[in-house]
Amino acid sequence: MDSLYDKDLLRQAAKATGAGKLAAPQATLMLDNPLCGDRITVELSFDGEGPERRVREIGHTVKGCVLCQASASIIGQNAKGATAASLKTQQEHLSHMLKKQGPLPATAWPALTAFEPVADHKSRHNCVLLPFEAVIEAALS
Amino acid sequence: MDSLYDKDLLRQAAKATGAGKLAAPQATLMLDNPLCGDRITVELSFDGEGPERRVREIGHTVKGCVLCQASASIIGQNAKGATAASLKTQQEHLSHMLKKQGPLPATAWPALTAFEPVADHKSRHNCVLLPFEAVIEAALS
Amino acid sequence: MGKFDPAPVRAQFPIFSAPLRPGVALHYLDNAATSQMPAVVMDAVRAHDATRRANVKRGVHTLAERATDAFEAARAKLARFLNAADPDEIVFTSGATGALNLAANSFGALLKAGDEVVLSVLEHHSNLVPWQMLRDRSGVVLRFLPATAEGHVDVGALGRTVTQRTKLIAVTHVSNVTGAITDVAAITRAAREVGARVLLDGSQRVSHGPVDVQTLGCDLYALSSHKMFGPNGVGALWGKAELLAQMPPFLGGGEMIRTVTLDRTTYAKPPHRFEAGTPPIAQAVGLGAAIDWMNTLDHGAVATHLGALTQRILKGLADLGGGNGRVRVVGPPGLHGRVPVVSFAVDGAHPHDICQMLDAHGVALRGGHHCAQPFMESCGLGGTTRASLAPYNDDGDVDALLNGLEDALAKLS
Amino acid sequence: MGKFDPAPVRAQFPIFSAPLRPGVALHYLDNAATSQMPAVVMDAVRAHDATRRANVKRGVHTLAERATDAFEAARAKLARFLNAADPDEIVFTSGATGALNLAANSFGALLKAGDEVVLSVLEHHSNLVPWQMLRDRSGVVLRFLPATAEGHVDVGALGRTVTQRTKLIAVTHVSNVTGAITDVAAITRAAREVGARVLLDGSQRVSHGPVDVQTLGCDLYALSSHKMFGPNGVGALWGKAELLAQMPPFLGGGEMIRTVTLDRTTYAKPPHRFEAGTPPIAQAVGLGAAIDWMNTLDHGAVATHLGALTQRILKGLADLGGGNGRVRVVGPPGLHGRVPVVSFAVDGAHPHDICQMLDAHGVALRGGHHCAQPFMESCGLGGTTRASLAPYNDDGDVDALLNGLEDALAKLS
Ligand SMILES: Cc1ncc(COP(=O)(O)O)c(C=O)c1O
Ligand SMILES: Cc1ncc(COP(=O)(O)O)c(C=O)c1O
Repeated sequence: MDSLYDKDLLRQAAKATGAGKLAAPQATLMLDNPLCGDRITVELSFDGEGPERRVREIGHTVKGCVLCQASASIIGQNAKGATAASLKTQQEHLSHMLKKQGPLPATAWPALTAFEPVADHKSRHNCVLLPFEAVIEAALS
Repeated sequence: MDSLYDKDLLRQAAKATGAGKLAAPQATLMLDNPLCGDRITVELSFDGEGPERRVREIGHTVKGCVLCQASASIIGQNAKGATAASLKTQQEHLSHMLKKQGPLPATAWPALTAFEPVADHKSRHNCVLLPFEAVIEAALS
Repeated sequence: MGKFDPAPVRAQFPIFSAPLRPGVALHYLDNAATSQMPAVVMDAVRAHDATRRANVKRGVHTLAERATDAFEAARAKLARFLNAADPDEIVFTSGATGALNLAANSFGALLKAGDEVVLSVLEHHSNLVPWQMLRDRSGVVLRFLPATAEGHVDVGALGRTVTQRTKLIAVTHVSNVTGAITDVAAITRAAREVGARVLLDGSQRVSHGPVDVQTLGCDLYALSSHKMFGPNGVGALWGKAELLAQMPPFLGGGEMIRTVTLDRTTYAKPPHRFEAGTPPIAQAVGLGAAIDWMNTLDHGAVATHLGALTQRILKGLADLGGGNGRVRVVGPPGLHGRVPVVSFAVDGAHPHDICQMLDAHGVALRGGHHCAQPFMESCGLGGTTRASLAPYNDDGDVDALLNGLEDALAKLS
Repeated sequence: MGKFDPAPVRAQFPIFSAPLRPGVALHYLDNAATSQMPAVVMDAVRAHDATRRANVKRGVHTLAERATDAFEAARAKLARFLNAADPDEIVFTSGATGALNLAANSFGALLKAGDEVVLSVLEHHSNLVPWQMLRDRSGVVLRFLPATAEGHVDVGALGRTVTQRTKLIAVTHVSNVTGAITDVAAITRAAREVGARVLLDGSQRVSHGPVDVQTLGCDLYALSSHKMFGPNGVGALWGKAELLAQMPPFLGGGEMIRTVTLDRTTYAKPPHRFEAGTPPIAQAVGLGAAIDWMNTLDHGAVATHLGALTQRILKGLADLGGGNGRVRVVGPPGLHGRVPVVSFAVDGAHPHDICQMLDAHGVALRGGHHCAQPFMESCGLGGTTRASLAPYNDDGDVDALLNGLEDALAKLS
């Protein structure tokens, strides 16, 4: 069947690491992709202040496709300790891999390789990128 | 060369029967065909009153193509004594011949046969019909 | 009415002559988005461009006369297809969206603040956004007919929605989401009582054979060529001559004028008043060829054939996952009052994942809000998956759909 | 730059493969109205429709992805042809008229009563009527640059026409009547002094090779595919990203929204904001193929070739009737500052008679006001006869033109 949906990716989506709400979020952000109806809400709490503050806890609620779910789950696994800037760097790695079909650099989160087959499907790029946009906007807010 | 411009028609146009202005017009009407820039001014005087009044004299000024000129000239030859209704009948004969490619009836002005080749050229129908519209509108005014 | 065999029809469509990908046949069930085009239509467009390409309406040379004749012949064909009183009641546009924007701007210019336009929540954005823009510009009030539980425009609500201030009821003839056919008689009756006009968005109706605007009793009818086996880039607005004559122009440009000076412009009669600039000539000629092609079909037999396929889809959806009710049809549950367009929602599976997984089986579906977000909201859905049929579809297409769905749902559980 | 041979180019155009009528070859000199289409463009459109026809932008199935890729690839080709900074600066429209109406409505929405828009008397109705409609709607003031005696936009009048209230100068890049090329540098200089934007109507320029909007320094550029060897039914508006981002949408419908509710709609980013409904997909793909085809030409060599033919026409016109001055060229007298489009007026002979008589010789010309009535009025002319050239034209076409004119003028004297 479609290589887009290999077992890893489906498992990643099912795992839904970080799904749920935080008790005391310091930032909350809802974003949707009107083209396909995907919607994600991200809640964050932080250590520190200002641009250097780091994600302490993350909670997300996804109403969306498997790609969006898997993307949120990977963020749930990796975002702890990240700054807005480092999240942005991960998004750029991912976006470059999708849009330019370039390889992921060694510094990218290893789990992002699950999205390599999405590069061929432009109409799905936004599904994968939406959770990154949401978490970055939340971290910057 | 193009059968549209046979000698008769060119002669008819050159003859320009009725061209010029009347000393004391009772009706004057200017009409133009913006698609090609043809413009005709018709002046009429009448015998009688009301719908039954008859054309006594006609004068026309044409700035237009040969087809329009020939049409005005034929009207100049034949309009004397005509009522608005009888002019309208001639226009209908002509229009039917052009649009339905039907024959001209015996009651049509014989000179109108000069326009038979125009039937094939829809874009030129209005050139021939414009002087009729103008003289009818003037007669009705 | 004989039994309909889709095979010879399918053979006329070049798209089916090669596999979609090596080893994967195309099962095209996205006809409501765009139908495929038969070779005769492609041939007609090419023949036009190869033997009589020219600009229309003003040229006196042979090619221009031939092009104009072909363009006007297409107008006459479409007029007959719609049973319009006169070819000059047909305005060629860039598509249904172009036609609906023309209506909202040009008919809209006849309305004043406080006048009401009745739409339905089922409208495609193309029959909603232009009216919202009109509202924002001119203070016209929009009122909405709800949808029934089965996805029809709810004509039961006409009584409380249509008022003495209603000037237009503009609704879809057939919903592009649910496939439900609108009860037009109820609409026109309600409109007549208050002297309102009726516009129908026929985009999803014209794929299924000739329409009779005179029997329907509407005033304006919008359609799109690419949904009726014709080329992209052309559509039409039909309007009653008497109404078109009252409507001011919308787009300005060449061919729609009578005289132009720097200060003042006077406009041509309909339809030319509404056809600014060079129209989509070759595309209109292609649409004419598509109508000729449609006229070769026995539409009753086609409807029976597609009804049987629709029935199989509806039953197959109900049986999926052992009939656990995970799949819900959004639209009429049976064949009554519908065209062969079936939308469904699957618990816990996103339409785009379903479409993507089905694509691996060669099945082309559409998933999402189908440009009908308000209806989706009213159903509490983010989107649906939609299968839509055309005469070339066959049992093999339905098999591929149902087998593919079985697989996909297993994965997405 | 080698010498250009039109024969192999001509051989690529199916229209020339058969006589116009038995025994009469086609001499197509109506290229400014619509240029002919090479077989490769027809092939590209057919290949699209036969192998990847689908609706674009939203579909996730293979055909939809292929169609979207092809459509976006066409956008990128056009962006390169215009040297746009980004493909997303290209908005596909139904044609140049569609592009100019978009500009007049969407850019026009940014203007308020008393703001001034400067046009020229040479404008095609498509770049005049939409601005008149804007004026009548919103109280924007229109001011006009006159034409020079040689048929150029008179940039000498900029000083007294452009004011501190000028928000836009919208003029033709090349006149469709006189063939004169506008001094764009003077226009942009005057605009910059008062902070005004510049729109160029490039309809008559794009037939003659790539354009560099960045060097030109304009803000908006309108064009039409059917004048650059591409299909009917598609055109484009290029706009600077920063400007497009400020412009509100014009047409409403599918594909141009971000979210829609019954009350409120938010819009997508450019270019999608301006592309409501199904765009002319196959036609845009055809335009891309036409650009590829144009890129195979040596435009310098073509210009030299067409310059030589133009020179022959100019001389031939002067010599007609023994050089009695009966024929007057309306436009630049020589090759300087013009494209190969020649308009002329003949004393005592109406353009339509001339065109009709020339048609008997197989020569396709255009006669009339060329959708530029204000310019005709300003010249005191009812119309002109126009011969316009393309790379496939050759000496035989010019011979047929001049011989035919000799005959016609003899008859029409
Ligand atoms: C200068 C100019 N502007 C605009 C147009 C209109 O373009 P379109 O044919 O795409 O409507 C034309 C041609 O008709 C033209 O020559
Ligand atoms: C009901 C309905 N209305 C309008 C449209 C828009 O038509 P077009 O594709 O011509 O823009 C569509 C299809 O997209 C439709 O299904």
